[in-house]
Amino acid sequence: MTDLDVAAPAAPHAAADPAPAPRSWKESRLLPLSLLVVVLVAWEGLVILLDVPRIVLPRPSAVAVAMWDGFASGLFWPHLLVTLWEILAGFAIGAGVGIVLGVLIGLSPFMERLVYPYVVAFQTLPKVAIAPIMVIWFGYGLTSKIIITATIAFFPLLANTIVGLRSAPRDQIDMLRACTASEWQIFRMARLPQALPYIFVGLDVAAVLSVIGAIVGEFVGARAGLGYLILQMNFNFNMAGVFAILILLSLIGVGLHLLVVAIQRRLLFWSETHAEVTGA
Amino acid sequence: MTDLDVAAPAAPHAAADPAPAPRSWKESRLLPLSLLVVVLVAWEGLVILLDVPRIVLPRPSAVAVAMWDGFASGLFWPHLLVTLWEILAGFAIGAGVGIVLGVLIGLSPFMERLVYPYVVAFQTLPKVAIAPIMVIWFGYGLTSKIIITATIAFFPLLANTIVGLRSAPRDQIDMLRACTASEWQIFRMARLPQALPYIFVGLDVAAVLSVIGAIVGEFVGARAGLGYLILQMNFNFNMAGVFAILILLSLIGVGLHLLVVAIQRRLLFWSETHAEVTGA
Amino acid sequence: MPDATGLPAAASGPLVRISALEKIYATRDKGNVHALHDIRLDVADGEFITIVGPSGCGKSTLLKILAGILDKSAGQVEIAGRAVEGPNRDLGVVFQAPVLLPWRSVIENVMVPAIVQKSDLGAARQRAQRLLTMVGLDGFEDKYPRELSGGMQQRVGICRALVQDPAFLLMDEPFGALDAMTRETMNMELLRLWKSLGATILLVTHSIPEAVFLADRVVVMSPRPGRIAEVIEVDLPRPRRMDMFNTPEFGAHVGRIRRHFDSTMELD
Amino acid sequence: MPDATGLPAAASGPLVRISALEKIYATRDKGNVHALHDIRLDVADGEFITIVGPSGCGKSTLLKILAGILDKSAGQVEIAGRAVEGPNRDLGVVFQAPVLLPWRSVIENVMVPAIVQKSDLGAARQRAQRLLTMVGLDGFEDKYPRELSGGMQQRVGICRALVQDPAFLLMDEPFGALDAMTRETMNMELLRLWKSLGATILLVTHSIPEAVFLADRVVVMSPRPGRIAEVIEVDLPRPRRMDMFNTPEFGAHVGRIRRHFDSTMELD
Amino acid sequence: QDPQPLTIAVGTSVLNVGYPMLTLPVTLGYWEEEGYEVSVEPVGASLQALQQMVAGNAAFAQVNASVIVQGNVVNDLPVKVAMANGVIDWSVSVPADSDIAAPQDLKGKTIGVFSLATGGIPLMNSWLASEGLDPQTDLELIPLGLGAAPVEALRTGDVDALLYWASATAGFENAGLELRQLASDTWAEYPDYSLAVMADTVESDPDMVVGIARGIAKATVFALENPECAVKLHWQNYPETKPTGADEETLLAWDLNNINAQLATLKAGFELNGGEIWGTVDPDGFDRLQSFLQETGVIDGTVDPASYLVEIEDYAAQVNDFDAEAIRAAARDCAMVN
Ligand SMILES: Nc1ncnc2c1ncn2[C@@H]1O[C@H](COP(=O)(O)OP(=O)(O)OP(=O)(O)O)[C@@H](O)[C@H]1O
Ligand SMILES: Nc1ncnc2c1ncn2[C@@H]1O[C@H](COP(=O)(O)OP(=O)(O)OP(=O)(O)O)[C@@H](O)[C@H]1O
Ligand SMILES: [Mg+2]
Ligand SMILES: [Mg+2]
Repeated sequence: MTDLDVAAPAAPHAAADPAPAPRSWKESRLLPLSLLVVVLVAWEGLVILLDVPRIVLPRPSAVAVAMWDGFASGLFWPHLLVTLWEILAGFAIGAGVGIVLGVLIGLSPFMERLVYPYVVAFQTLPKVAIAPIMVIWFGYGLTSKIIITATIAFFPLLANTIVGLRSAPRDQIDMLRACTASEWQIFRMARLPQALPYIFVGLDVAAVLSVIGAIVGEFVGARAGLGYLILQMNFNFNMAGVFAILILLSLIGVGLHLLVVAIQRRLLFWSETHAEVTGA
Repeated sequence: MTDLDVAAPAAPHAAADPAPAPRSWKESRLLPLSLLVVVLVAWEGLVILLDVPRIVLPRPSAVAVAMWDGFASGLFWPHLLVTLWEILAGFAIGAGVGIVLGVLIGLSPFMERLVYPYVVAFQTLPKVAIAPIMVIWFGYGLTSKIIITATIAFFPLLANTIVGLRSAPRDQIDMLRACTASEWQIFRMARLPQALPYIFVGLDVAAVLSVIGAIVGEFVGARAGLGYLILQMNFNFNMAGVFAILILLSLIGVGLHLLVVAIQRRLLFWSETHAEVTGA
Repeated sequence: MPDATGLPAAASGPLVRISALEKIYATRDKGNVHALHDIRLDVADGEFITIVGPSGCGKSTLLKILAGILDKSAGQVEIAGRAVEGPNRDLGVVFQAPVLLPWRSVIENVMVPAIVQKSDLGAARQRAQRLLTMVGLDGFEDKYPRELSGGMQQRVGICRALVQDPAFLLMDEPFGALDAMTRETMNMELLRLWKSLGATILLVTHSIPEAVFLADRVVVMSPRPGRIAEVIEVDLPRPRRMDMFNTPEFGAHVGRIRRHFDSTMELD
Repeated sequence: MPDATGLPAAASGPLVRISALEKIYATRDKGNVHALHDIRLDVADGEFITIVGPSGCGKSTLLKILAGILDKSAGQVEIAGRAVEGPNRDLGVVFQAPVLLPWRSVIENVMVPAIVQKSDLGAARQRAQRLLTMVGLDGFEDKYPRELSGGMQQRVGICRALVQDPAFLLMDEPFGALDAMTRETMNMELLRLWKSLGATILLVTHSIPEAVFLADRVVVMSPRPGRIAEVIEVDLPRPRRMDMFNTPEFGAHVGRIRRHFDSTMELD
Repeated sequence: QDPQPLTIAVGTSVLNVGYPMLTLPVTLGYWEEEGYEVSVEPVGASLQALQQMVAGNAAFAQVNASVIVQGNVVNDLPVKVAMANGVIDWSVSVPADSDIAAPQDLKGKTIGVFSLATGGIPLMNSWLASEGLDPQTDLELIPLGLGAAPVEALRTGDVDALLYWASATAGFENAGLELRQLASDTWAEYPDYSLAVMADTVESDPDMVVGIARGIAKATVFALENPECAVKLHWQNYPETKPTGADEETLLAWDLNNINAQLATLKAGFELNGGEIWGTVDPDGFDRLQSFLQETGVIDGTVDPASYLVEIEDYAAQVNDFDAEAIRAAARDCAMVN
């Protein structure tokens, strides 16, 4: 049982590859990080070489200093918390509404024909243009930003949920129907699990959009938050600071993405993608 | 062969329902349109009743007049064409890049680990914030707006393509592998068709986002286009005109959506969703 | 007044009454498929009917219409005096493909009808466990469908159909993926269950001896459009025993059915 | 030097050589499944081997490893003197489930191996058409898989395995969903093809008579972990004819195989 | 007695050091003394600020004077001017070493603007037209927004001049441009940044209008007396607005540049409206402005210029009712900066 394939003369590379070194290197987090280093070094080098004015593109080293200063001075913290709260609340509300509306529409082609075009129409309205109305309705505080974020985040979930719910194989639905399952039971037992991969893509896209949404909301008018800080620093031509915040936003986005991936791993264990793959 | 189920005494509703009237009503486009009428009448009524200042929310009748004037005077046409071009070109480029990158990443978990976090990070950068840099790099003309649009549109396609490509059932891939199919052939014959429903959701979301993207790009600095016209009309306090353009944008979004749906219908004929559904 | 099967009996007459049933599938290439033509069949309460017929003759179509998951094109189908409008609680269905839910473990898959019909889940779990043991799957309760072999998946599907002790069983080639011995044991188990439940069974099979061995009547179908070629009364005594396979009466029935295949069709 | 099968023959020795093969599946609940244990088997070029064994004993696993689409856990598997590292052009595989591509019509599905292997598509289409006619599916070329019955789908899968005239055929219960008569005709067709192609065939079946009728040797497997219980040489003369089913030699082989099922396993 | 909460919507997206008349009253507690708890909300631009006020979301709106005119003329909104804080301070900036010295030199040049829908364009167009140019054909305009784009565009020569308001221009200089300004003498005769209020607010709570205006007046006096103290106070209360990336002295110099640009406007505004009593609004200024806007086609018609004034008896006197000298002393002292 333990004798390995040592006799394969016609396939020397199989035997010549005993140590899984290159694979573990690939699989480690090292490579992406080293890519980051390469990008940063290239960026710094190009800025110096081409003599790019720092007002256009600051050097990564300057950005790092700005980042450090921002946190060390305590300046970033309250704004980070405000924006984080807007993002998370907006994401949660948008995702929730998107999924629920997606379920309603996905289960009823009638609802789809009735409502979906209006949703698309609403969705294409530039949020910047309707932001004043949001402020009038929801006030100057965080609520209006959260709602702007939610209205941006909800559409990918809506669209993905609808299609995901419809992707359930007909024979599974027939099987459940034959057991006299109600539409609701079919939804719970077949459509929803089947829709999960779609819903997770939607969450991934929505995560990214909610970061953008919160910032757009703050651009329109705010007294705190990272978007407000960007405007402020832009006004002061503090490009290194702007980039530090942009990087902070990216990290928030990547963090949300990793969160979505982690939840997905737990829920989609049965998915075939995780099955073993042949070495061929 | 033509004798219908007329004898079902235990299920009277089946016999009592001979005319398919309610169904054809549902299926017609009348209901969504009548919903539109209801919404418009309610809007007009509310504006009058609550005495909402027209600087905040103009009446639909005023918006309709503004729309008519805009087209009759020829004012809208050139701007419409500019924005339409930005949207379509940005959508096409963004979708194309998103799909191609999605294929590269989707076929290689290694690429995913290497590149995807950076894509997410890039994507969370608020486009409004980097738009000025785009303008500096790509000029003041349409190119920068098209590129802004493309960067917004591409992510849903990327995310959906990646997951779609991975959703191909293992037994289909095994079957093709057993025929000595190359990864590229497996991609073409199984992964891509299987990914199509995902890709179409991505296109739907991207369509909506590219309308927003073009307008955001124009807000940052443009000499033509509907976004520019919005600024102009805002400047002139022509809120009815602003809303007319917003509605125009929504119609563009809905049009793109319908286009995506139409292509999808043609390509996904084999999908089970279109199979007949039992009347039970 | 409900009878022993739990299904309210029609005031008089058979449990299942099919008359002038037609099914035409519309297909993409416009070449409609006439799958069933003028099907007429009555099934008495408690009867065991087997259906044989060449591949593609409409057996699964017929079962799906009876299960209420496929619309008929014309004709009448009644169960217990009611026109079939949709699925029925007293029905258990074994599908031709196993159709398991990949995100549920084996035992959770077996329990699906109990969950759907809001039965006592503790009792259902016990029944599911007993059925899994019966079909030789003890120890696999907590595996997931993709970890099972083809035959094992099919057996899970059989357990699922049986978990609610249905009064009326529709079985579409339930034992097709099983080896000969398992199949024989399953046949005996099925007969035992049929007896103890007093159920009515419609079973599609490709094995003519199996069809004869199990049935009160064997329905022989012929293809395109699917019609009933003959209904053969099997007058072998009950309970059936393995050694009956070698009796001349058995052989006569098998021979009579085989003739249909030889004459009406070449390969199809 | 390539021999008649198209596969380069090992300098000396059998076409397929399996020794000390082990397969252990890791499953989610940590209860690993030991699917194959110490499998040793040599298959000569041009031989027709059938494999029987109870459901879940590892037959499909063995075929998948031979097809190069599943990794073994230990042991050696060689085809034509080369360790199996992946799929092989000269292989045709019939899977237990039909595995058709839903977005391709029937004939396009049959042609998949020809497309993958960049054969002359015109000729391949003709071959595909001929094979479809052979299995009784003429007229269904342009339908889509979901418009077919279970048995029809299985026949499409068989045609697909045959379309490239493979020198080595792996068939996993290819006739399981077919009615008795179609099955017999297919058996005869397969023997004819085998003869004319000079192919080597490994075929899994649940029908012991079928196993005996087709094979040069019958491999009998026993379950958990799957082992080879016995390899039975079938010395019936070739060409085989239907009437051989009733000879005493045939019965003796069948009986000997059945004993394995009776003794080694109860229901499983 | 609890202070009464109210909101001022400001037509800007950044409340930086350039709004001392609105931020200092909060910092120094002037409005609290009047009995009001004021939140100053940046809401984007003047139109949005007006919308918020019209919708009842804010009691006051700090907006461009042209927006007040448009609200009255185009939208029949009874918007009054509670404080005329500033004058139009736009200019055409060219690099210090540019050969553009007079408006005629702009012929054939490219000019960077914030957007093509911005108040400076009609101003410039009518100025150039009066100097004999045809603004439609003789120049090219490029919208650049704020921030790096205009600075880079001018530095690289993509544009030959920038048409912006004073504090934006100060920012460009902070960013390293050496600029020279061209402007029409008449522009400073038009009122600009103003505190607007709805007529029914004036009617229902005149004391509030007076109180808020008085706070603004006091803050303006304070800032004019000691701009450096105003900057430091601003940094103290709004730490995120403090620029970074240079030594403290440079930072202060930058923000002094900013605030001085605004203060010059405030001062000019004060002088335009009499220059003696805070709170006086000269209807003639609004009359000139609305005539100009009508000539340039921004509005279509005019209203009685007197209708821009708040109808409160002795309004200016009430607003002016504070000890300006004490405030100047406190400003010189600047004790509240720690
Ligand atoms: N992907 C998998 N993961 C885990 N276990 C598996 C997997 N595939 C098969 N098994 C297990 O391996 C054993 C052998 O399976 P295999 O499919 O080879 O059986 P088989 O002989 O083909 O059975 P059948 O006749 O029912 O098709 C079974 O016990 C099954 O549970
Ligand atoms: N969804 C469908 N759309 C179109 N045609 C269909 C569909 N399902 C079945 N058919 C056609 O109807 C006929 C009968 O199919 P059915 O599945 O009932 O056959 P069957 O008797 O069960 O065959 P098998 O023994 O192969 O399972 C076949 O010719 C098939 O092509
Ligand atoms: Mg069938
Ligand atoms: Mg198998």
